[in-house]
Amino acid sequence: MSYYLVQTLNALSFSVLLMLTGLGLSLVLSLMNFVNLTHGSFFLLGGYVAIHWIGAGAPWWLAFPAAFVIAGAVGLVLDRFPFGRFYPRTHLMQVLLTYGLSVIFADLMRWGFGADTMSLPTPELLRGVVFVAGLPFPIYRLFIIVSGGALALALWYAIDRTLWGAAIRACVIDRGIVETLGLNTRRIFTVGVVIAAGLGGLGGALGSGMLSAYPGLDEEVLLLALLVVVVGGLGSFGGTVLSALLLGFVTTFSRVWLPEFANFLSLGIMAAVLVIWPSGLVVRKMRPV
Amino acid sequence: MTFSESRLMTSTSITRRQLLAASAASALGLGLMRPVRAAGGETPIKIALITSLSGPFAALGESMRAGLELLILESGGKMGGRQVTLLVEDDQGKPDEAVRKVRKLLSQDKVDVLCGVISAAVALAIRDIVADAKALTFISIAAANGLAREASSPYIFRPTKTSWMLGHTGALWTYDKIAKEGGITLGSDYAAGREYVGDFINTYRQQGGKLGQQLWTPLGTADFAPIVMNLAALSPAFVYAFFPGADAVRFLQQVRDFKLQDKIRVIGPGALFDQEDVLPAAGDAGLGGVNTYHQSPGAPASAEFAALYQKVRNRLPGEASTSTYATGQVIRAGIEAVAGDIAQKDKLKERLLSAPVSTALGPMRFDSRNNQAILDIYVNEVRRGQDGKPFNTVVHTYPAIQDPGPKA
Amino acid sequence: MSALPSSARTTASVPSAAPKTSVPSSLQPHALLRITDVAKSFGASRVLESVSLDVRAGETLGLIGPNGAGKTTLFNIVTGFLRADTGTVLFEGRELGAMPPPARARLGLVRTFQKSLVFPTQSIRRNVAMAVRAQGSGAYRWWGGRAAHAQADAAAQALIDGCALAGCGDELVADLSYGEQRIVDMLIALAQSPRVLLLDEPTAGLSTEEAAQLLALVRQHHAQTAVVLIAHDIDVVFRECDRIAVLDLGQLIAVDTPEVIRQHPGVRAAYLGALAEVQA
Amino acid sequence: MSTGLPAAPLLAKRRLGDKIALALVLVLALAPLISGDGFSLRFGAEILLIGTAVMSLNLLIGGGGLVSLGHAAVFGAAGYSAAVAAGSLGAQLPLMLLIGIAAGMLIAGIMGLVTLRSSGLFFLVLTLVVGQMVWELAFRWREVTGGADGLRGFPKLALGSLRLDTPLALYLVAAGIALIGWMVTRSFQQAPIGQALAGVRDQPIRMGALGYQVGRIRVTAFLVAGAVAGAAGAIYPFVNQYIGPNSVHWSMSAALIIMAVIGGVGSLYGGYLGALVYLFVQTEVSSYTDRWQLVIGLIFVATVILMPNGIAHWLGQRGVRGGRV
Repeated sequence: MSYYLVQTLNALSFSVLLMLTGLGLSLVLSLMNFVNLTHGSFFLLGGYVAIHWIGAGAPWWLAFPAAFVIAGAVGLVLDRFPFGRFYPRTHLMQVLLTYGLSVIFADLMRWGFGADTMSLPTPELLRGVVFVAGLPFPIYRLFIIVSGGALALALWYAIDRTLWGAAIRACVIDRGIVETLGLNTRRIFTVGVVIAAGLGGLGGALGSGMLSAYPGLDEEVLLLALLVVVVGGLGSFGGTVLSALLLGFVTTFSRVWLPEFANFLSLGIMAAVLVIWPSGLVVRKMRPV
Repeated sequence: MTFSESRLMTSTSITRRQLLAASAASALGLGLMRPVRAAGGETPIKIALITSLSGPFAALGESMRAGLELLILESGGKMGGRQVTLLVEDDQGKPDEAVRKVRKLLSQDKVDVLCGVISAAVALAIRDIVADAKALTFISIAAANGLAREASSPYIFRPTKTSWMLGHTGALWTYDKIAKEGGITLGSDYAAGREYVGDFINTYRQQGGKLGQQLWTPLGTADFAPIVMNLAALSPAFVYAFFPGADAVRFLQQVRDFKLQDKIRVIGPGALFDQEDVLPAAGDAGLGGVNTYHQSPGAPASAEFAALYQKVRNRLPGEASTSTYATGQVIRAGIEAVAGDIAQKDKLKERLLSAPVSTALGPMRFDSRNNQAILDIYVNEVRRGQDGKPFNTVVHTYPAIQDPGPKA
Repeated sequence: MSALPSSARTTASVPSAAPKTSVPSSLQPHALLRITDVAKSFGASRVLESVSLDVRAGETLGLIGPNGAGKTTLFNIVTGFLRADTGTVLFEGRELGAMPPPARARLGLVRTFQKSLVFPTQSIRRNVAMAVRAQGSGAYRWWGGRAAHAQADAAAQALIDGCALAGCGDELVADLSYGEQRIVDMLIALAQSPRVLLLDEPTAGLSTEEAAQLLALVRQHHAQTAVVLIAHDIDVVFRECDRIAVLDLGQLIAVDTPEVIRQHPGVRAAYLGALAEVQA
Repeated sequence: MSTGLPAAPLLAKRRLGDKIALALVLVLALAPLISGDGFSLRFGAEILLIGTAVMSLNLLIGGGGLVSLGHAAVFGAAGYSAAVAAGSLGAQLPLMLLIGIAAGMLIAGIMGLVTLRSSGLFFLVLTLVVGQMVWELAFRWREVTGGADGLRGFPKLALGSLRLDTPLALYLVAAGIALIGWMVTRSFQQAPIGQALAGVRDQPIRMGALGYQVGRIRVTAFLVAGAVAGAAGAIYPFVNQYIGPNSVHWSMSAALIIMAVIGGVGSLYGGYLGALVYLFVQTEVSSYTDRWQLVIGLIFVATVILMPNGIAHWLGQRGVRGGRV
């Protein structure tokens, strides 16, 4: 029994990790209708930043804000050029642009940070275990579950419950109306991209404690994030959380019972979801024409 | 021999970029693309290193290049009295791309010697091409058993291990020193993992050992926790495991995170605890691990190379750098035997088959049946080194391990 | 014709031609399209509440109502783009059930959309030919496509030459004005040989002159088809339509001739009243 | 363009540009024949085969707005089927083509059916997932596919007793497939069915209202694209006597999309130009710099920003201007 409890916790921590990978992507997609495939690069960048930050001896808890700020700064630069002129374009053009950029970033990071696998020097405080019904469970995983959960709540609150979130949502529906209210839509989009990039970096900083950081992680994360966000349905933040939980639990428990077929099962279930619900798990109901 | 770091930085061997500039200049001058003539009036010997500078094995590729450049530099840029040109080609870890590169090297660059190759898939993919062209080829990393067996070829040498050599010795050591039953295996579910683990199981059973479950996980597993929990639940006497690169780091760290590092003995082929590729990232999570490998920075044979490498790259060498350096030593020995006349392939081959070459991996003989190196295999245990960091310490040596070869 | 009972607003709406309602549709030559008790909700909001309506062969039926009354949703249900929660749609006495939009279109239930959905990168003729081919057996043809193209192009050309765009068949639709694109949009619909033509605000955004052109085009083809017209321009509806149905908040509050509707108290209250005030 | 279609001014412009780009493609296609060395011919054969796959993908993307991130699975599955079949049945050219086309149509047909109701990003991700399932199969079904190591050592391509394993023979076979594939794809695009596909791309809702069965059109397009890609895929293993799981991996699908975009999404032979640029940069530039990925990324991003319609279209515009001056 306690065995399944811990495996459930494992599934939960992996789900939260998946959610963390998807947060930034989900934000720009659901709020600004912008597909940002450089998201995996932000994630890896955040991981590298955190690793070097702690490696340099700076206070560990500042590594996460540092990753947020640096990734966000890159987001700000990208927003100036070339993202800005692609906000009103089709998804296809956005996919192409940002995928191309992610290829460039992957190479730049390999150049700058080297090709070696690196792992986060986790602080002593987070390195221990707690005993769950007699079985050990790493504190770092609890840390990820708690901080990921808190982040998700904060985002949900900011988007659904604050004026700022309402403004961004309104931008997507009708930029003109928002501008007549005296808000600068261009600036709102900038803020959205910067926060999304920062979230990518923050996710990477947290995730590098579990995943390590190495060239190619950006692409793996991008794939998972895209899967999670798209299967969740582009309309809502709740969908992303739901599909992260689905993918996390399916993957974890297929590893428990059928480790050889873990990938196949996860892919199969995601495909089935998209076949049954072609617009993802959570869809805004709309009149078709 | 000592080298100053600055010299290494400034004057590596002639690289392709310089070659390009030179050929462009000669093309302008003569209106033709012709091979560069070195100062001595002779065309240089062209050695091509096929490795991954992008893709999943990029870190290994950089180490390999560093290892080979070091050897060429150490040889004064010459082998058998002739200048040596090194061409490095990126295969991205993709067989399709490697095949393209090899054809280009043979057909356009007209290289004399091919070496390198990390992935077994790449090695097998280029096998027919180099065999058809009768091109001298030295495989530095790829361990696929098949290349010592049905896919061996008269001009393909492998101055490195086969999967069997590591799996087999791993089983001998485990059976003798660790446990005769109650162990399990856990492998990355692709060709290399299947070979290492399969060879381990065969020998272990032949010895009379009894094994429990065999677990497989997909290549590129992000979260090992569910499997680690299964390990905890099974609490086996040992686990024989194989994962490459980042997977190895994650596995070892997650075993540590769940506080199982002291409870479960982890044994594997050397790549699981590679000194350069895995241990720096895995850190203390690697401590206590046992592996069988043809390479160890602590082995006497590689002491000199290890010191040199550490001076140049500020890190201890792992398999990739050492094996490629050793490959260079083998190539050099062959070229010296023909005094630089690389066209005498059979004489060169005869030299390598007739007497051992002294390399950073130890004395290396070649099996005349399949050109496969016969090597000492070290049993390394990861302990704290002099600087307190994890270090592959040699605890035993199985001398002259020979792959069963074509008859297997 | 008498005014509707005052309870019409609250009860299920009553088809206008009261004496005919009890006769089975098969025996009723006039009810080409019969909508019975159709209801539709999106989540919590009820868009249509039990609407029943007949469309008779050869007539022009106006469908009016304030924004959000459910007019377009009714079109979507009739043409199969949405499934009704309850209720039935009969076309020529045949229950359409779950029949998808393409099959309904091939029966002759043809519609336009609020936006003009044309093929901007192609010529006018190819736009219209696309609709012509959809009718015949050549729609999905690969081999022998040349003949199918030639036939469709000829038919398309005939349609184009009968309207204000005569002689412009080769022009790219993207190069046309908004009004002209509206005409192309209508030509596409007419090329589908409609039995019932459902027009969703075809004149919106057009000048009076352009609107007149467009409606003239519809009238040319009126002999073969019944027309259901959604329009916000009340003058147009009252001029063009034989009967007018009024939707408000998902309920059909009246169906009758323009004269009767003009006097209808419920309608005035719900719709015309407000409008009359504005006009006054 | 001789099906009684209108000769609008814009089409005339495009025709001139088309001719210039087409001439360029032909010149490039002839170049390896003149140089004649083994590597160039084989490399040329690869470009032609992969270019054919890109062209078939272009039928989906450019013709139907269906951005598939699983097209390598179609191409690679055909290659695997041909290589496996060659092992037991011999590598006769017509047989290989037949098997490759069948396999390509099977995978593409499954993809088309599965994605019937999807569009946009959902379509992209669903094709990615289905493609990765094919990859898993190729990677895991070791007994048949050779697993991670891939397949080698199967018989060499032949036609009757004529051996087709020389670089020149392979190049000619590839060129033949490219030519026939191009003709098939072009005739499809110009036929009513191709017009209907373009209609689905531009106005999917209107197409339904016109009475077209959108699903049937999409699946047909998938089948045709699968057949063309399958024919090219069937020959691909014989160029290097090797096929591995990389050729079905999603990163190959992404590369195919990149090639399609560089070449020009609307244009069929743009696929060949895109394949040429991509493979050339990948194989040649990487010999001189470790930063070749940076180069290809920059080329790609510059293409997307500066000439979003691709090289073929851009060339066409140059051509028109040049012609007028």
